[in-house]
Order: sequence, then C-alpha cells, then structure tokens
Amino acid sequence: MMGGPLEPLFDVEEMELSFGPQHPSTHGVLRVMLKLDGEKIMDAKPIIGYLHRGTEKLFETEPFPQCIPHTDRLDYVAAATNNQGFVVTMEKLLGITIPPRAAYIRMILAELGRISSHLVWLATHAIDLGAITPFFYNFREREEILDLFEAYCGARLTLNTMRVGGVPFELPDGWVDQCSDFIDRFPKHVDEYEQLLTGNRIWKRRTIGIGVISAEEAIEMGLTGPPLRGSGVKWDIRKVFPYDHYDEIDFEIPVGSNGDTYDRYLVRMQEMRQSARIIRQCLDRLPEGPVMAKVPKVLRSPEGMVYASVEGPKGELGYFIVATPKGTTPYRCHVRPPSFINLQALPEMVQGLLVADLVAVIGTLDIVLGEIDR
Amino acid sequence: MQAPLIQFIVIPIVKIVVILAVVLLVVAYLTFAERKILAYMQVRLGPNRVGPKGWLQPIADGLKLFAKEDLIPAKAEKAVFMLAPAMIMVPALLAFSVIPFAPATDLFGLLPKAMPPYVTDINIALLFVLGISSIGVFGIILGGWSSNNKFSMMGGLRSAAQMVSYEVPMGFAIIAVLLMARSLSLVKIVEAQQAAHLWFFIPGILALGIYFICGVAETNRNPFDLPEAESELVAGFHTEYSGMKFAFFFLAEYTNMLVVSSLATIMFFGGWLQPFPNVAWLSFLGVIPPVIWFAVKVACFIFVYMWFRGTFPRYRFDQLMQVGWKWLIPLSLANLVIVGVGVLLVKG
Amino acid sequence: MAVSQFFSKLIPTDLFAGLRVTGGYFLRKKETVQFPEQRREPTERFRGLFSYDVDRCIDCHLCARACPINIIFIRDHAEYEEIDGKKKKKLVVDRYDIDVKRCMFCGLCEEACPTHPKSVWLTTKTYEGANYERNEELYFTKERLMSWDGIKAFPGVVSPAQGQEPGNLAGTKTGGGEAA
Amino acid sequence: MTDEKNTPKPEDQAAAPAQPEAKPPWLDKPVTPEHADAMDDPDVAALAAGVEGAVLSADAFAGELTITIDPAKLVDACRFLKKERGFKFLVDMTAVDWPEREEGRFDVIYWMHRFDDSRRIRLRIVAGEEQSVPTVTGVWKTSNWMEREVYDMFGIVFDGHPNLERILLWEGFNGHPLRKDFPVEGIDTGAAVQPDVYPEGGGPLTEEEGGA
Repeated sequence: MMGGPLEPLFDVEEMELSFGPQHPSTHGVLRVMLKLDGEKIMDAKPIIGYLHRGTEKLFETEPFPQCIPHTDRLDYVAAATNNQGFVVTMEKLLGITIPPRAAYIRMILAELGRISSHLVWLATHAIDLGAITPFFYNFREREEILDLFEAYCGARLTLNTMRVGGVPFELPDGWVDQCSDFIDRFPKHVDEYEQLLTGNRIWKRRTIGIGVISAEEAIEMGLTGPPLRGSGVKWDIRKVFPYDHYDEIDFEIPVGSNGDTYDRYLVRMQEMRQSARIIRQCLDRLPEGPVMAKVPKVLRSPEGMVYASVEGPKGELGYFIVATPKGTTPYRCHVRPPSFINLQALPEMVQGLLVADLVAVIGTLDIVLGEIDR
Repeated sequence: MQAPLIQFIVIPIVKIVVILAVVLLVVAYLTFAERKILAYMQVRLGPNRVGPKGWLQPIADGLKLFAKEDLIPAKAEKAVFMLAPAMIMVPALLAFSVIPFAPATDLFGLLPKAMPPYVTDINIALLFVLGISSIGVFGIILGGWSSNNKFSMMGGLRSAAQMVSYEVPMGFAIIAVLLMARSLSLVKIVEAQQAAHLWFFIPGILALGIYFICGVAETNRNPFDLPEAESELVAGFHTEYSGMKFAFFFLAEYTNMLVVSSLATIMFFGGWLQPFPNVAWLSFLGVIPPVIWFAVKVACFIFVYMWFRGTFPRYRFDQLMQVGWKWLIPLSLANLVIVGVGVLLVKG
Repeated sequence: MAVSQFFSKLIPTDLFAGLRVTGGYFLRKKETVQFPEQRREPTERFRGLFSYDVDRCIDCHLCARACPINIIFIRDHAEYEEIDGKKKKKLVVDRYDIDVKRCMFCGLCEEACPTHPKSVWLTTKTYEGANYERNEELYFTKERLMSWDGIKAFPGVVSPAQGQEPGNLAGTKTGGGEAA
Repeated sequence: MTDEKNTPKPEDQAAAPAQPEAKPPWLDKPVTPEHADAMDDPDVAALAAGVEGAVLSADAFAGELTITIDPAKLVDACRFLKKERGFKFLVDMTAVDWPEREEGRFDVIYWMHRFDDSRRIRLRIVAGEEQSVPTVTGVWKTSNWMEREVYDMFGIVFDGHPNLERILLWEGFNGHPLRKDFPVEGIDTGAAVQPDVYPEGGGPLTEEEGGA
C-alpha cells in the first residue's frame, strides 16, 4: 500500500481469512490464516501438516536401501536430489567411495531434477501472478526431462534412481545424445520464458520490492537455497561442501541483491542455465567404469550419527542418520526439509503486503508440501 | 391500418429476437474461440472432442451448465444472490440495441425499402451504452456481497473500485471521438468517418489505446482481471455460483467484450465501412457485405483481448489504480486537448 | 533522460516482447498427444504393471524382502522328488500375490530377483491399471500375474503366459556390487 | 582424524583410505569412519573456556564434530557460539529417542554453521522424559518451528518458547509419533474426525488405557 499509516476515519474490523488448504495457489495443502485490514495483511499464520505421512517414522522400520523410494516422496518434483541426499549420507556413514561414473550420472540426474523443479516453480509462480502461458512452455520442457528420467530408470516422477554405492543402472544407449540435445536447446527456451516475464512491466511491478528479506534476516530465519541467494548470500552446498564430484565442475552461484521476489526469480532463472552448464560438462567428461561401488549385500551400519546435505532445488536438503552398531535400519533418520524452514519466513515477508502479494511470496519461496509435512 | 403495428411492434421484435439469438450464439462461440486461441498460443490443441473439431463444445458446455445443480449457499442473501446474474447479463445485452453493425439494407431486394438492421439508432447512443454498461458492475458487486463469502466480497469490492477508476479515462477517450464526429449517435460517428475518408484511429491513436485499455479493465479481463483473479480470490465474485447463474456471469463477461470491441470498431475503425474505398484495384472488396467487415474488425479486437490474456501477468489492485489515475486520466486529458486543437485547426 | 523514460513507459516495448512470443507460438506445431488414439511408447525400462514367471521363480523370497512396503506375499511348500536316485528338495510356490493397489513401483523387487532372466519384472510398458474396484481388481495372484486377466495391456504387449519376457535393463551387470 | 576436523572435506575424500592402493577405492572394502575424542578442537576449547562447565564431551565422527552440552548451559553456549564464534546459522535441530537409556531418554541435537570458514558443529544435550529443555528461539529465530516440530513428534517441552503448539499434527492428537513406543502402524485418530464421539484433548484410548 502506498503512503504512510493513516488514522482510519471510522472503526475498522480485522477480517480473518482462511487461505487454503483448498486454494488454487497454495501449491498443495498449505493453509494460511490471514488477518486482513481490507486487503492488507496484518498477520499471517501458516498451518501445515495436512500431508503428514510420518516418513521419518517409516525410515526407522525400513532397511537402508529401502528407504530410498520413500525419499522420492518428500520433494516429489525433484526426486533425484532427495535420493542423492540420502545415499550421500549413507555413504558418509558407511565410508563408501563411489566410482566417478556413478557420481557423474548422479550429478546429471540431480541437475535435471533441479531444472524440472525450477520449471514447475516458474510455471506455478507465473500462474499465481496471472500469466498462464509460461506454464505450458515450462511443462513442455519438463516433459522432456521426465522422458530422460524414464529412459534411464523407468519412472518419471518418483525415480528411486540412486543406490548406496552408486546408481543402479548403466546409461541406456543413446541417452547421452538425447540429453545433450535437450541441454543444447534448453537455454533458448529459458530465453523465451525471460522474454515473457523478465522485462515485462507488470511482472516487475508485481515482484520488485515484494517479500523483501535482508541477508542477515535470511540467515537468522535459516533460509537456504534461492531465497538465501536472492538476498545476496553466496552460499551453495555444491560449492561449500562439494558432494559427488561437484568440485570438478565449473559453475557459478547466481546471487541477487535486494532479496525481493524479483531477485529470487532471477536467481532461479540463472540457476537453470547453470544447471544446464553443469550437465553439459558432466556429459562431456563422463568417465568410463563401473556405476556401483563394491558394497556388502546387506548394509550394516557402525554406531554414530552423520549429517550430510545436498543442494536441493529448494535449498539445503539434509539427512541426519543415527545408526546403531550392526544396524540394518536407521535408528533415527531426520530430514532437514528446506521448504519447511523457508516457509517459516512467510509471516515476516508478507506483513503489510496485500493478498495478491501473498501468492507471489508463497510462489517465490517455492514450497513443496510433501517435503514440509513429510 | 397495420402499418404502425408492423413498424413499431413486429419489426422491432423480430430484430430483437434475431439480434439476441445471434449475440448469444456469438458469445457462446467466443468462449470456444478463447479456449482455442489460448490453447494454440500454449502449444496445445484445445477442445476438439465434442463434435467435428470440437465445434459443438459450447453447446455441450451450455447443456452441462443447465443440468448442473444450482447451489445457493445457506447464508447467502437469497433474493440478491438470484438477482445478481441477471443484473450483469441484462445490461450487457441491452447495449446491443443501439450498436449499428451494418447500414440500412434491403436484404438483396427482399424488403420493399432499405431498413436498418440494428434495433434502433438514438442520438445519444454512445452515452446510452456507457450508462448501461456501468450498471453491469452492480451485478458483480451484489453477487460478491450476497454470496456471503470473503473471497467473493473482495472480488466485488475490487470490481467497484476498478469500474469507477476506469470509467473516467474511458469517457475522456470517447470525448475525443465526439469532437471529431460531432455526434453521439453511433451511426453518425460511422458516417462521419465515411465522409472524412479517414478512420478515427489515425488521429485518435492515443484515444484508441486508452479506450482499449480501459475496455479491458472494464470487462475484467487479463491483465486487469482482479475481481476474479483465480490465484488470489479463488474465483472472485462468482466463487459461490454454479450452474446457469455462473453461466450468466461467464457469458456477460464475453458479451461485454463484444460490446467494447464493437464500440471500438465503430468509433475508431469505421464500423461497417470497407477499407480503402477509393483505391481502384481494391474495389473488389466492395463485394463483401458491410456486416462482414464489422465482424472481422470486432474479431480482431477480440483476438487481441485473448492474446493479452495469454501473455500478461495480472496487475495488483493498487497498481491498477495507479495505472488508471496516474497514467490514463492525465493522458486522456492531454489527448483531449490535442484532438480539440486539431479539430479546431482542420475544421475551423 | 526523463523524457525518454516517459516515452519508454508510454510505448510498452516490454509488453510487445511477450506478445511476440505467444503470437509466435500461435501457428506453430502443437505438442499435444491425443491420448487414446496416439500413444507414446514407454521406454524399455519403464516400470509398468507386474509380470511373473512361476517356472523361473526359485522361491527365494528376495523380492518380498526387498519390497519397502511389504506387498508381495509368498506361500510355498517343499516337495521332494527323486532324480538319479537322489532325493532333491524343491520349493513350490503356492501363492505369489502382489497387492498392486499399494505398490509404488520402485522396482526394487525386480532388482532383487536373482534369476536370469528375471522372474518378476515391471518392464511391461503397461500403465493403464485404473479400475472401478481396487480391492479385487488390483490384487494380483500368481495366476493373474501370469495370464494378465483383465489387464489393459499396452498395444503389442502379450501376457507372460503367452511369452512376454522381461526387458533387458541393459548395463545393470556392470555394477561393482554385482561383480563382487 | 584431527586433521579432518578443522577443514570439513567432501565425504568421498574424508572416507578415502590413507594410502592410495592399486585398487580404486570403490572396489575396495568401505572404510568405516571411527569415533575420536575432539576436546582439543579450537571451537570446543573456546566453548569450554567461554561458558564454564558447558562442554561435557566432544566426539569426532565421519568428519563431523559433536559436542555434548550441559542442558542448563544450552542457551549460554548457543549464544556464545553465535556471538563469539560466528555460528550465525542454525542449520537444523531434532531429537532422538532412546527409551532404554539411563542418563535421559532424549538426545536433542542442534547443528550450526559458520559462514567464514564453512564450519559445522553439532551440539547434543540429553534430556529426561519429564525434563524440559530451554528454548533457543532467543538466539536463532529459525528454531521456532524446529522446536515445535520436536515438541510435536517427541513431546519434549521447550521452556520459554513463544508459541509451543503442535505443528504437523493437530492439537489433541494423542501421542508423539517419533517416540519409539508409538506404533508404526499408527493409532486410530477418530478424535479429529468425530469430535462429538471422542472427547477433545485425547484420541481414542490406547489398549493399556482400556480402549479397543
């Protein structure tokens, strides 16, 4: 709203509005209790848990390899990074070194997953702000990525495509060509999305200065991923704690400066291009060799607790595994869901904005309820 | 003895029935056109299953909406809730009574003497259309309020503010046309363009822009579709409506689009006139009946409407107001001055 | 500067850029796949409905153990038969049931299967499993897994009883784990 | 192991064998990480000196440092680590249930991150079943929801938390699912669906309590 706070001319009453859980733009079953003065948001309270499935409890009953299909269902738009997080943590616990070819395949899959997640984000974010067409262009490209996943592991969404010690399959014939063909075309498609949105005055007005969060505040709130980078903190797990073989890859971490919705939008758009760049390098350097390390048939853990994280599309996705001596199941497996912690910043980010901005901020946080509610 | 009866009762009734039927059919097919055009812009095919190439889709939609259960929320203001869809539909259709889509014709010699095909031509037709179309907003406000739903209420309120803000620049833009045509009668406006050998969009390009933007806002279309912004307000003022009541809201939106496009055609693009009447080698264009010219021009505007919808994000409420008050009103005033001076210079 | 800014605001080139993209797609080729008439063939590794071959199955229960949600039920009994004068124990599968309605198609059962070719496999390209009744229709017994009664198979795919073979998950054998 | 603590390395390298052999590491036997005492780590030493009696023990495992803290000194230790040692970022917190353990049923675990040298440490406190844990929401705002989640899942009460409500489950859910004694198959949660049948504040009774 423009202008300073004016004294109301007459008695005002706050309106309570239950935004969700069935609402077109809450990206699932998020519910936000709003206190409104007119259309101005005085207070927002996210209510979550509608999709709680007790995944962490389930982990405690599953042998280590069988936890992996369950991780698919956390952040279901980017299942590959979820798999990766779990297997990286397991390998750290068991002390397994994976063959380089497996690591490269994992990186390709994870980056494809990141692109597809960002495409879904852009599609829904644009639709939230009223632009309906990018949705279809994004899903057209996403479809190609899902085709690649299908050709590699047989599933399109819930991939279950990594194993402790590597990846289960060798790449099928022609996959590398198919993938590199897509990666070559992809940046042009990103240009198209940018033409539709980046310069558009309406898009800019809807996003610039909306949901601003400063770098200090972002760190204080525990934001990770694009929301943190949008505030100007150059921080990416792939660079800070390189897992798999990210340390051999040359890529940049795009950062914003103002920490508003537009910066986060730009960061994600750049990340898509960077992901394409990573995939290109991985495809070019794909080493020969086995795709599975030598691991015991039954995984038995040493006593201890490990935490390892990967850079998921939404932010730092960490797995914390407490293992008992000779255990075959995790004693406790905790997931650090990036969306869960990012969502916590929502009330602060939307304070004083309008209802229309709420959907912009929910969109820009890029939440996935499967991951928040677990 | 029957002459006045025929002239004042029978002929108008026939005209009204025909025009109403045609308009409703066109509106129904506009929904189809919108879905197709959006689909084509979005690399998909759109509805193509009902009938050949999907051409029966609007009929199927209509039947479905007829057959749907008509829900009235328990806490709704029932009388107003029932009235609101009519209040938006009736003014939208009423506007067509004065829209001249073709000149007087004898229907290829079928009629004894040439007769205007439109219902009537009143000398304040433009004012009439503006007045009537602003009644339509009551339907939206009352529909939003009576549903007793917070989202609907907000949609209705947004619509009220939006209408008020955008009527003003729209009016100013139209005054520019009045200055050039020196008449409020829509027929006279077309005739003035014929006489001047100049369609008014050339001197009135700014007025056209302002008028069209305001028209998009008045009809609650993207990028000004705030009252029914589905990602914010679920469905805005018609969240609680179903069945035919919803269909009324839906059709009224398209009817209003048709009205705005028709007015734009009449005021700026010479209505039913054919382009280049004086260019010899293009004289074959004269074969095409005027009503087709009118339809083609209107269709172009409608296409632009849908193109906008397929491309642009949505403005926020306060930004919409800013665009209206800070840009369009000053611009339309400036335009008025420019056109006024121009008219003064040309016509003395 | 201010004047040029004013005109750049007045003439919305940024909006035209967007209109050009959508307008450009208006007449371009469409991506829609008209589903029941046109079908995209799933890839070789696509994880579809289950197939099972009782003759190859060695009744090792590895698939049941690999299943994260325990939807594979196996009942068996031992039979003894004499071959060359030696008594040999042979396990016979009485029941091999998969509760497909709960399956999440992770494919771990197929991976766990030690026979070559696999005795239980999902590379069937068949995905139309929707049904009006889930408890009966989506519960597959050994016989149904073989005969594929009532399954809407992907065009060209035959039931295991008629000779469907598992797809070759090419390259799975190169894993170091397998070599060990 | 000491050299690994100061500079966390990617786990691939951390787990690599000391002497490279002819066999590549992925064909060799996995090198299981081992525990080591880490009391001489600079951060641990600083914490021990800064907050008297806070550090009970420190353990290094798989390149990660776990410091066990006296629960009473938790907030002081966290504030010290944030202000003096630059651990500005609370990565996550959670709890682990050890129902049989003598010194206390729960481990409450905090991770924190320092941006300057990308260093991560983990604090662990041991809490008994009835014992409440001081909140660290005053130190890091982000711990708000994390503590609510731990309360929801384990029933650990955080003293001084501004809004200690259940977060993933609804108010009135009977039990704390991530405790080891909560059945994996779940409980009948009719309480939420039929509030008129089941009294508010409790789900259906468990078997021991006389329910079905």
